[in-house]
Amino acid sequence: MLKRLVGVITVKNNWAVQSIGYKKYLPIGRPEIIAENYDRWQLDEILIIDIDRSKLNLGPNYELLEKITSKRLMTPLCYMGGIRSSHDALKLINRGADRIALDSLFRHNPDIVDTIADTIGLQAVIKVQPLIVKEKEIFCYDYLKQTPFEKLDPMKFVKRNKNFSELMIVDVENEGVLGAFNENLISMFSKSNLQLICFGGISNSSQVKRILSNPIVSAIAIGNSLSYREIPHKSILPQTEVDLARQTSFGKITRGAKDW
Amino acid sequence: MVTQCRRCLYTSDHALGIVFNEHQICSGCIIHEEKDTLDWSSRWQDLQKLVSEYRTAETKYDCIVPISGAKDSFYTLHLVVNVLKMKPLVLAYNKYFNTPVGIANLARLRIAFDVDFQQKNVDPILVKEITRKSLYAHGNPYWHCIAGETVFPVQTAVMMKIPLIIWGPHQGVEQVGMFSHLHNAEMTRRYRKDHDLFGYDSDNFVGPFDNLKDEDMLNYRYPAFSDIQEIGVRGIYLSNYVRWDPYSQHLEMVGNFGFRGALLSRTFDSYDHADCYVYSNVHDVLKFYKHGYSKVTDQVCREIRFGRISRLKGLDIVAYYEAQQPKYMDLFCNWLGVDSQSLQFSMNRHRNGKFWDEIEPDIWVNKKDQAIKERELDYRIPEMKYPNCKSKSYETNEKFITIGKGVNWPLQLNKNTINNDWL
Amino acid sequence: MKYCIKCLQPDTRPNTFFSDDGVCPACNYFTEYKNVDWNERSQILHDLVRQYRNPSAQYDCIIGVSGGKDSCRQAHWVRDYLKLRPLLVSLSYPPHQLSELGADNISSLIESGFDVITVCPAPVTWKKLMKSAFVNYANWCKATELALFAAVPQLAIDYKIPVILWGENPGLQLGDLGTLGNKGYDGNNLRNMNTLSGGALDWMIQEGFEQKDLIPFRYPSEKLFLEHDIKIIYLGWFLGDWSLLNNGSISALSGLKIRQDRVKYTGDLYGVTALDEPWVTLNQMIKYYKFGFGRASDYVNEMIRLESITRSQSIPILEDYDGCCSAEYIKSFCEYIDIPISYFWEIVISVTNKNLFEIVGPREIKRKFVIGTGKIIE
Amino acid sequence: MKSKLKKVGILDYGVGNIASLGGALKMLGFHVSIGKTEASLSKVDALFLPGVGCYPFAMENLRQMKMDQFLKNRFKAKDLNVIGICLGMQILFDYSEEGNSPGLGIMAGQVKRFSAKECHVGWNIVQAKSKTIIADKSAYYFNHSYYIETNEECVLGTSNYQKDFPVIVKKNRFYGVQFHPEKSQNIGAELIKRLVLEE
Repeated sequence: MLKRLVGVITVKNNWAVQSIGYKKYLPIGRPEIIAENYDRWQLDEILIIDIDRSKLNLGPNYELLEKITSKRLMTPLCYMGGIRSSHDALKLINRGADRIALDSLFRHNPDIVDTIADTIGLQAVIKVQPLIVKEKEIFCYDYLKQTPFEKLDPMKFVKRNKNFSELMIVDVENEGVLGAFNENLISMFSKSNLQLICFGGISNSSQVKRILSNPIVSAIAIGNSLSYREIPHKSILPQTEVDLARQTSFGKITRGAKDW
Repeated sequence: MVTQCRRCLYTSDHALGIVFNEHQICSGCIIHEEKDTLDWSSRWQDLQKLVSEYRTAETKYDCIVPISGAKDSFYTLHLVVNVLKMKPLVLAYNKYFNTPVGIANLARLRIAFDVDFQQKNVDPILVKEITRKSLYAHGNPYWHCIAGETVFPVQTAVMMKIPLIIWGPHQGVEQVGMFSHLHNAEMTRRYRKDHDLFGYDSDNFVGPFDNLKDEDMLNYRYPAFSDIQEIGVRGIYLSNYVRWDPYSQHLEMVGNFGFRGALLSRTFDSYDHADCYVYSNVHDVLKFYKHGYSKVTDQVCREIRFGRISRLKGLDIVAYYEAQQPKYMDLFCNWLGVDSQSLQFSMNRHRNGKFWDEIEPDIWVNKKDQAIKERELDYRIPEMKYPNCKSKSYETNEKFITIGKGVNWPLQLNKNTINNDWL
Repeated sequence: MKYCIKCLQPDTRPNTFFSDDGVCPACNYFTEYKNVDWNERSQILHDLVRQYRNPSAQYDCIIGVSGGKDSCRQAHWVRDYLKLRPLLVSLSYPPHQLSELGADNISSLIESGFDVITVCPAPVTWKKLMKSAFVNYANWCKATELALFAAVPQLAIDYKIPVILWGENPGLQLGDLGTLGNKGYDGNNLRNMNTLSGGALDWMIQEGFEQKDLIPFRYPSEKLFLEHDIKIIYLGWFLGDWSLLNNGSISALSGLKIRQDRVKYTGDLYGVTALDEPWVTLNQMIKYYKFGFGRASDYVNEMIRLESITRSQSIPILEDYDGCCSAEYIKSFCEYIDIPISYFWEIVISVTNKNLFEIVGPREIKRKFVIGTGKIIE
Repeated sequence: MKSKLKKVGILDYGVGNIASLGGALKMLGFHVSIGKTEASLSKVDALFLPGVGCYPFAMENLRQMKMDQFLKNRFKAKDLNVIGICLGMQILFDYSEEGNSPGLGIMAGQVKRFSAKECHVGWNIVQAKSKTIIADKSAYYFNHSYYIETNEECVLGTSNYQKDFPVIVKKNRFYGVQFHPEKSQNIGAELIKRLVLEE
């Protein structure tokens, strides 16, 4: 399975923020400048998460997407936040998002998710499932009400006809905590042949190596810690021959200002 | 709707972006608490371990230290040279808005720490062109200073293959708690474009309607990531490893190394920007027009958090200093070659409707200050002393200094004071 | 001591040898200079410019400047006539040594539209090197001069600007034959110039200086020059009127400020040399006591060659002003490197050429030779 | 081939990332016009069929807009390069399992689903035949859950996911790419320029 690194940008009232444990936030900067930087770093994919939209039922943040696409980035872009209908999804795709991610819509009206998958194709849909450990049991977590709501049953994700391409599991407790992602969450899904994206507390290379060695994990997503250093992904993700085939421009000394 | 922090004076309009928790305390104040909770001796050991990788026995510089004629340059160099015992190459970008005090501090700093020093002087004709564009498009006369200051060290690091750059404070952490100190946030190109340059780096200065060409902006271009990766350039901030308290640090530097400040008109803090005619005047007024607050608010919030000023008193201090007229506007006009009335016109175009009402054409009123005008403002801060800053030494010059001597010894040589009987 | 028969240059300058007919290399160069085909040289120059122009880089060439007469002229000529994009490098003295005049001149050079890197070695180390050089060799700039020469090639290598433009070829103009390259303008063995003497730093290491403190003083090795394809070109070779006085007046007319103290205190007839610091005058005086010719000699010899003054008219000028240096400069120098003035004179006397000079008192040295003939009068 | 400022069209048939494809083309210096009708796309030198969506929905839109016939005419006329991206490539073929709906039939072959409904998402390497428009061993961004089976010799390059399958095809002046060049950064930009400028 192809492995990749997704750069996450969490947005709160139009500012990119560090999110720690889904409740504490620190300001980082302008989302469009961070997206432009991820593109310049040539990350594999960019995921924008606007966390106010669903809470305030405002629908997708089209102005935010417009600010980002106006930078004319050539990196795959995925949007999450406030999507309520297939109309929203199609409009996002037209406005420059390549894929969309959903959480509460899967729970409240799965049939709307079916229509979305029909119009933009299930490969463009990611299901997001925040998880939390309580008394050694893993629960699904409702980030709107900030409480766990049901015990995790991995088989439940595959019983219904499939209307998403990848499942992003989020370790709520360890989000924003360096190198703390709870890898037991992955093994829960080992028999479900889903394609997993892991997010929340991933920041160092040994951790990434272990997680990506799981056959069902197709991607790791990193948010906060990508802002701590310059080109951090170069030390987190080992260079594969795919990177060489992508003609990334890194790793050679240029002749001077005119080549910068 | 604007929220204001309950502990300091910052509002949700802060230029760097700010977040409030459920008790309406801003992220800056929350992260500031770490200054009294972290174990700073173990932080210092982390720093020593980090820099030890870069301290070489070879005849090479161990690191690069960017400085200016004021801000935290003295204390940063004190830590790097005297305490960490490293051999730095010290770099500065010539802002051209230099005051006599700034030039004197630069000279004194080179001597006090006995450091090899290099300064970048970009063609001033081009610098004025860039200043006109940044004033016109962004209401900011200071773009070239910040752009140059933050890129020249990185360019030099890449060209001279000196991987480690040591900066003083991380402004994002100190003002709005952008990162925890424990995140050990490092220098990034994104932070520079996003916050130092408010979203506009050198590429955004060259457009179909501008008279600047690509070639003109080469001095401000950030090195390519391939260079940075190949040489392993990284910039660290001492404020992540040391309990950063600029006011007490400045007092220490005045005492030990003769750092000098200057009385400024729009702020009580005479140390931070004593080296620049423009930062606390033209630039400060424009910051007030665009963001609704001036540098004095940043400094008051800092001192509130350190407990030297009460929040209530802070309101009076800000109200008083924000209303003071800027000085040396004529010097800036002469330098740029513009008339002061015309400058004021182009500055007014950047008044932000959120904070300013244009009650009549070209007559502006600040929404905030109607209520404060009547009562007497208690803005004096007797308990905060600022030794070693005389305003007179600040005004001896009638134009910006490009390069200055910095020390007045030997005074009489070269002037025609030696028995010049040739007439 | 023998004088050149054409000018008043004695044969005591190191590394210089008179021709059989008793003419100094500078005069020979000057006579041969008269029938130079300047069109041919300007053709060579334009070929070089076309070859070395480097549009794919930020700068075409790099020039060492002090803000003085030579560099001010060079910088403007390279930019405005040759239409090259130069990066200027200015080695700046420590604050106490830099003169107000020097600061003003480098400022106006920058303000006339140049990118300039000012390189300032650590001031305290610089002062210690000055003292050590003066005490050991009675020549305070023996160490610090290395930084003047090393700054440009160091930056040329780091900034990847292979073409270095230099003013005068010491070999041709001043008679320092060690630097004569194969072509008149090729400066790549500038390293053999007397003051650089191969760029060795060993005497400083013996004096206890650390390698890491001497980084700005290390002249890049021949290997580095080849590795980075560094080329030094003397512009003086192409500028037919390149001289002390001509450069002085050209630069004066483009904003250069000159010295206001008189020749009685500096030995500098018109005050257009050594603008950026006060103590080169001192060194010129010591050069006079060592070799019998000082700053005033350089002036008059050039004026003799330019035929604006005759050899005999120059003799009284040298008798009055060669080797002059105001007591103020000596006082401030001693104060700066912290030695008693008496010790200063001890050192000067120790290096004074006793055949040419007589030690009259603890601080008084009298010339014994006749200027123009070199005859010694006891 | 002289690369004067080429005019490039994007067919808007209600499906596909118009904005990001248009943005990429503008950044590469092309003049871009987005249109739904033959008239609005008449004077272009190359035409892109974007492709994020599902097969039946796309084909239905094409038929209603009568642009299916327009494309077949262009295929016969060979008067411009037409480049189908992802879904835009798949509709050039005969038939797709997705909603078992017929395609344009310009190239022989059918579209099938990856087993276990897996999706081929991420960067993968292309094994290209020599001396074709695409560099061998170059990598691009993929994001699809259906692939093409054809034995026509129109295949210029293949990639491997569960099995080898065609990722770039060419017949007359019609091209199809299964990956998203407009989202493949440096190497994608180069390929787009060649696809447009190829005579």
